[in-house]
Amino acid sequence: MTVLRKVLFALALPVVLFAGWFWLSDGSESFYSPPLRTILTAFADTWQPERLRADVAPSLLRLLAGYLLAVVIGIGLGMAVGLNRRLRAVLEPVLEFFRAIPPPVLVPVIMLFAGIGDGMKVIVIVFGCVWPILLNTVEGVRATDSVVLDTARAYGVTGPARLTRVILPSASPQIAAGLRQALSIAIILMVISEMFASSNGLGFTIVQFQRSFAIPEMWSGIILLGLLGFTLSLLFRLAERRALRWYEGLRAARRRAG
Amino acid sequence: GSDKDSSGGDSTGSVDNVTVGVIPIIDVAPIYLGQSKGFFKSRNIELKLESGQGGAAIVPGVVSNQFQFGFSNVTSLMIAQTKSVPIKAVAAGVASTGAQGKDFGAVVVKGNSPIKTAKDLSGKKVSVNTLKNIGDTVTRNSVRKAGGDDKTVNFVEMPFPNMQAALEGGQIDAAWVVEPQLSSIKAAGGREVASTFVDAAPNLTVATYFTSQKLLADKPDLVKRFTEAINESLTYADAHPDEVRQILTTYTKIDDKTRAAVVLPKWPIEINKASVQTIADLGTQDGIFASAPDLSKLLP
Amino acid sequence: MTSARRGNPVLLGLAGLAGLLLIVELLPRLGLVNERFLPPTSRIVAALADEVSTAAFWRSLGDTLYAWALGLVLAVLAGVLAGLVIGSVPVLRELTASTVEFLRPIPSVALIPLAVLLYGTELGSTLLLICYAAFWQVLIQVLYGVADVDPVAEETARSFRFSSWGRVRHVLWPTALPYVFTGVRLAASVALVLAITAELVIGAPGLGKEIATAQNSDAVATMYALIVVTGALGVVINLLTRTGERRLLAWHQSVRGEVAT
Amino acid sequence: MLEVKGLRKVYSSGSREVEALRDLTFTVDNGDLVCLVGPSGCGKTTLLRCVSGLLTPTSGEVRLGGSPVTGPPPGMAVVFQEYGRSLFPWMSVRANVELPLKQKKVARARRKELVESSLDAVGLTGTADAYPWQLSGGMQQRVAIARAVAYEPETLLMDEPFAAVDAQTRADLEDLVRALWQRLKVTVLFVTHDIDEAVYLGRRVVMLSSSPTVVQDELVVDLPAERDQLHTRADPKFIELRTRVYEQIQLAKKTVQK
Amino acid sequence: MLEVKGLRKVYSSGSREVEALRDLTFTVDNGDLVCLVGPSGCGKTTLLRCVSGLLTPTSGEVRLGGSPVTGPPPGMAVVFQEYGRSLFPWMSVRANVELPLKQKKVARARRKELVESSLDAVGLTGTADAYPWQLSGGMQQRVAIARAVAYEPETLLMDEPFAAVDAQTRADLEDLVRALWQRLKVTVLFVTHDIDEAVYLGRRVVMLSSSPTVVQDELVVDLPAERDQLHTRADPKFIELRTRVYEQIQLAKKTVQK
Ligand SMILES: Nc1ncnc2c1ncn2[C@@H]1O[C@H](COP(=O)(O)OP(=O)(O)OP(=O)(O)O)[C@@H](O)[C@H]1O
Ligand SMILES: Nc1ncnc2c1ncn2[C@@H]1O[C@H](COP(=O)(O)OP(=O)(O)OP(=O)(O)O)[C@@H](O)[C@H]1O
Ligand SMILES: [Mg+2]
Ligand SMILES: [Mg+2]
Repeated sequence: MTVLRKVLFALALPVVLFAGWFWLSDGSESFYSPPLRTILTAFADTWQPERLRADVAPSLLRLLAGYLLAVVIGIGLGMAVGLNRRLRAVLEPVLEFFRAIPPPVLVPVIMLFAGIGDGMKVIVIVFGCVWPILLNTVEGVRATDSVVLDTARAYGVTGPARLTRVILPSASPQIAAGLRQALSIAIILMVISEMFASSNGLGFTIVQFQRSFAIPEMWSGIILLGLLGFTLSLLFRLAERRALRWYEGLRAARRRAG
Repeated sequence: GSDKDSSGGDSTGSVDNVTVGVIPIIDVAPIYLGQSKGFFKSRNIELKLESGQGGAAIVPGVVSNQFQFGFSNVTSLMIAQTKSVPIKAVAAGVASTGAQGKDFGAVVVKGNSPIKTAKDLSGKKVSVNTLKNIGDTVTRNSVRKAGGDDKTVNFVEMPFPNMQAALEGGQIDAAWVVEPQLSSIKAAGGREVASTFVDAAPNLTVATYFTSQKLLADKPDLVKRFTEAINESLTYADAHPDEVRQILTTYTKIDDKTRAAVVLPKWPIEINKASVQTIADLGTQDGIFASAPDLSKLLP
Repeated sequence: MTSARRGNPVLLGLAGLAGLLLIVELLPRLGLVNERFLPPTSRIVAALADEVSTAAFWRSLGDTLYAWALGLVLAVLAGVLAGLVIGSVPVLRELTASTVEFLRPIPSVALIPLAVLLYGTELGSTLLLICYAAFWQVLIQVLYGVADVDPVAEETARSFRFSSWGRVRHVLWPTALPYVFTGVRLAASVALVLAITAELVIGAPGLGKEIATAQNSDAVATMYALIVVTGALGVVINLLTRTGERRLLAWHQSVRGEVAT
Repeated sequence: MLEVKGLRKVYSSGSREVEALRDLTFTVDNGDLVCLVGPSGCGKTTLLRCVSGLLTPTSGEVRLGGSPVTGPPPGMAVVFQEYGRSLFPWMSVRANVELPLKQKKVARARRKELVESSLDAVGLTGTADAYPWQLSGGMQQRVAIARAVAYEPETLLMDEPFAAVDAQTRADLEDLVRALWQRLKVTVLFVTHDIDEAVYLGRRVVMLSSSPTVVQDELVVDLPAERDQLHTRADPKFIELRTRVYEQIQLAKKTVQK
Repeated sequence: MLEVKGLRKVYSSGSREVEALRDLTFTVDNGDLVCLVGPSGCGKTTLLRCVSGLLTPTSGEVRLGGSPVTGPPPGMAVVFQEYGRSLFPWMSVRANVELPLKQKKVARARRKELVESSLDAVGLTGTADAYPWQLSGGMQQRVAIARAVAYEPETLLMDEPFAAVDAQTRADLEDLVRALWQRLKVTVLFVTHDIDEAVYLGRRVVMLSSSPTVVQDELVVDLPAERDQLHTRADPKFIELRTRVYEQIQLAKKTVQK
């Protein structure tokens, strides 16, 4: 029952929106916004298993590698910066400096050091999606309850245990927000990274479609990106549910009044 | 923008606001020069130049009448034509110099590279600015002509400005570049292995100015005046290379040394139909087009 | 808390930046990278000096900042509003979750043709892209922030029969505020990134267009100079939000924890 | 009149299921002052939250003035056991006390008056501009009390409201509650774990058993309405009543151990 | 030996400046059990946090075993007044109690034993797997006590540790603390606002004045070491002592009103 309800809720709005799009675009003459009908046909034709293997799979691998690396760096650096005020004072301007530089502009510089292979693309992904994780980790760590910190200190919970058992869990709800943000940014950067020095990948394919005026195919690629994002976020949600069970319980205990 | 377009029919007396989407490279110097010389104004065209980064921005702009005209290479235009994008070329844009070793685009390698001729490019990694476009078409052609196997050439996509670093870093074996990067790579010891445009066809028309079929139907007069102005500009530019080099300072940031050294392209007013047909054939052969382009529908 | 000697944060921050400049100066000087691709700081600064002396630079900067500020304000307003509404009505939250997740990963760059189609190279295009990208950042932060409300605080509000607006204004909003600040900081730089990128690709006037021109012209030092300007903008923006945060979040653990002695 | 009928509450989160209340039935007349006592963890807080409409019971019902309680009824004030968390850390003490009044649309002048007088009454003169987290535990608890007092409720629910204050302050606050009750004729439901306090304050004392929780006993406190800390507590009647309550609670504890 | 010398603490945040402690001097011998009483807001918590090394005094110093306290000394356990916030919501009750032991590198088997026995001792058998936020206020407080008890500290600081439990449980816990103290010879500093409790528990009672806070009086409780709830509290000596403490506190309140 609840599963059914969930599925219903998850599908309701997308179905309405797609139906609306279908209806409104039907008979569209505009070259750049073709009817959804055409796009869907293109979708079926374009994203055959072979193409998925050749273009989507490598993209996904890079995406995963970049995301995981960003998670490690973001949380690690974020904890250090969040806990140490001096370090924060030193690093924040530098980090903000890099944060403001658009990845497309930075890619050439990254290419200087990382070449043009998968390494470069992974770095571009890391470079773009580490920020939400980093910022949220810093803020989450800073917001750790003072009584919790005092308790840890008083009972000699120091060193690694302090980080993993106290600070990290306490900041985890906000870190989760960052991880969630980073996921979709990672997808976006996967596309951007493949706009440079590339010859395969989902992003490359979409850009290629765009350039070769295969507009329905391009839209089908965008839809695929959306589906990809949706699927990944679903997985993320499951993981988050598990990891933050205590938090959801804590927050929902009162609301779930059954 | 749309609020500035030339509404109001063929009023020859009134001034038409025209926005043209161009790429801020040497190729479009004539239109800047023509603008400063007043060639457009004298035809009642108030010209505004917007620079975009290639077709992704310019073609939709022209189709939607955000731009009245655009600048694009012929391969992109032919791809658009095969996809029935409603556009039409109206004037020549830029053409190859036709001189081996002295063209504005070429395949280059590092000075100490074992690659001596286009034939050696087989099995090598070559960068082009856009895959499945004019760069790889003409490069494949040069390789074939030199007796190499073009199927084994490994093309990667990369913006022109990044190619020199990639070349020196050994990330690519050869680069298909145009000016000003070409001069700069050569100055740093790079070596040219193929004048690809020259190999492809004599006096190859590389790019043209184009407009939407709608504008062509609605305001034939405006298109005519624009074409005339462009042609005058092209002719003037071709005849006054020094002024061309000078006008570059206004819309590029090419430094003075390079500016003096770059090889300028040719700016004939004729679109060399035969050469375009050659590019069309080569592209069809390479599988760039879904179907063979119909040049009669694209070219004026 | 780190009770270490404090150190002046401004000086420390400047020291950090100076370190970065030094590294960039040394990398090419020591031959670790070719200085034609990454010129030393001194040359970048020289190019920067050339740039700032031109009127065109300031006009571009103005254009970029205008697009950035306008886009950011719109995105933040929309994000906060939507976040508070969706976050405080569970049904809405469930209904929209899948759509939000679907739309979020669509890259702004993929929307460029659409933007150009609608607005050409005018401000509208850039704004559309900025808003699209920055909106999600704020929205997600607000959603998480709203979910963070202390149940006891919420029950207090309910027991005193706060109006819906009262609950949003006095309970949800302050709780979400730290998250919102992070969201705004994220959105501010994303907006800047998008402003530059849009100008870069579409060619709308602004710093991005200048960067594109410099790139196309092989003017490496100038390009880096412009990048430095972009980065500096980021630093300044962060400074501003941090100041705002210190004022508005004085009550919050993250700020009060650092004031307390 | 407040009626609690067959109230049952089971908390179930994940695998853990706790029957906090098994079957509670009792009534509180309008203008009555009823004290609730019972062992720690027996469900007093749960009961109060059901009565205040913040928690939906598993079965049974709560009626106030004849109509069932589904959400917080108007004119009700609650002092939560977690006083610290029920104060808004982003507001000064004054704003915390004033906000419910604003929501009730009390005029500004009257609001000011109410805030001042209630803060005075709990002995917090001069701290109106401090933030809650700048106050000691007992002071925070008194702010929560002041907030309820200033609200001038018709029904007042208090959950161990004097747990964090010293003996002397506690006595003062007890007298404050009685005075308020007599002056405004509020209906008061007062949870305490101090038996003397229950007898001293209440007109009736309801004793809960340990869980599974039912009403163990009820007791009418037939002490004179005018009470004072010195004489009432020395009254033999008082001693007798508190002994009875004490015995019942001992009994409650024993029953469960079987 | 614990020595507090000329301790002064001024909180200054923004414009607000509060002199929580003016000048405190007293000593606690090793293995002594000292109760601290004083009006709400007089600085008891502040004092405890200075003693535990969690807060740096404005002037004066705290010495433990001869060396100045600059951070939490090893072998010290603290029960915080904000019991709810001092439990880690992301850990089960068991993990909360066990974590400090892990940090102390107690062997696994012994740890298990300590956790079980301490939870039993506070009457929380069977709740080890619950999360803190699934417990009632009193139960949470008892978890915090169990954590301190399981830690087997040399110094035990408790800040109103029984505020949220019912009378009967409180009596049991009082006996638990005395038993622990006698068995392990811990030094205990115990803050309470219940005068009877202070006299019943302590070997000495230190009374603080209201702020500006100084030591108002000290009292040696010369009751026999073997105490029990029924007889000790009925002892005339006990009554006399508690009256003395009561009077002193009344006095403290009065002084301030002048
Ligand atoms: N959110 C919750 N989830 C699960 N169990 C809960 C929850 N809240 C309370 N309980 C359980 O319900 C029972 C009653 O809790 P309640 O807080 O009502 O007790 P109480 O009488 O107020 O105790 P105390 O005097 O210690 O505050 C306890 O066993 C507790 O563990
Ligand atoms: N973080 C803080 N910032 C500013 N003032 C504070 C802070 N903590 C405590 N105070 C002030 O210091 C004084 C003493 O507080 P403290 O918590 O030590 O009192 P206490 O004796 O523990 O009181 P209680 O019995 O009510 O818990 C109070 O006036 C309080 O307002
Ligand atoms: Mg309770
Ligand atoms: Mg205290």
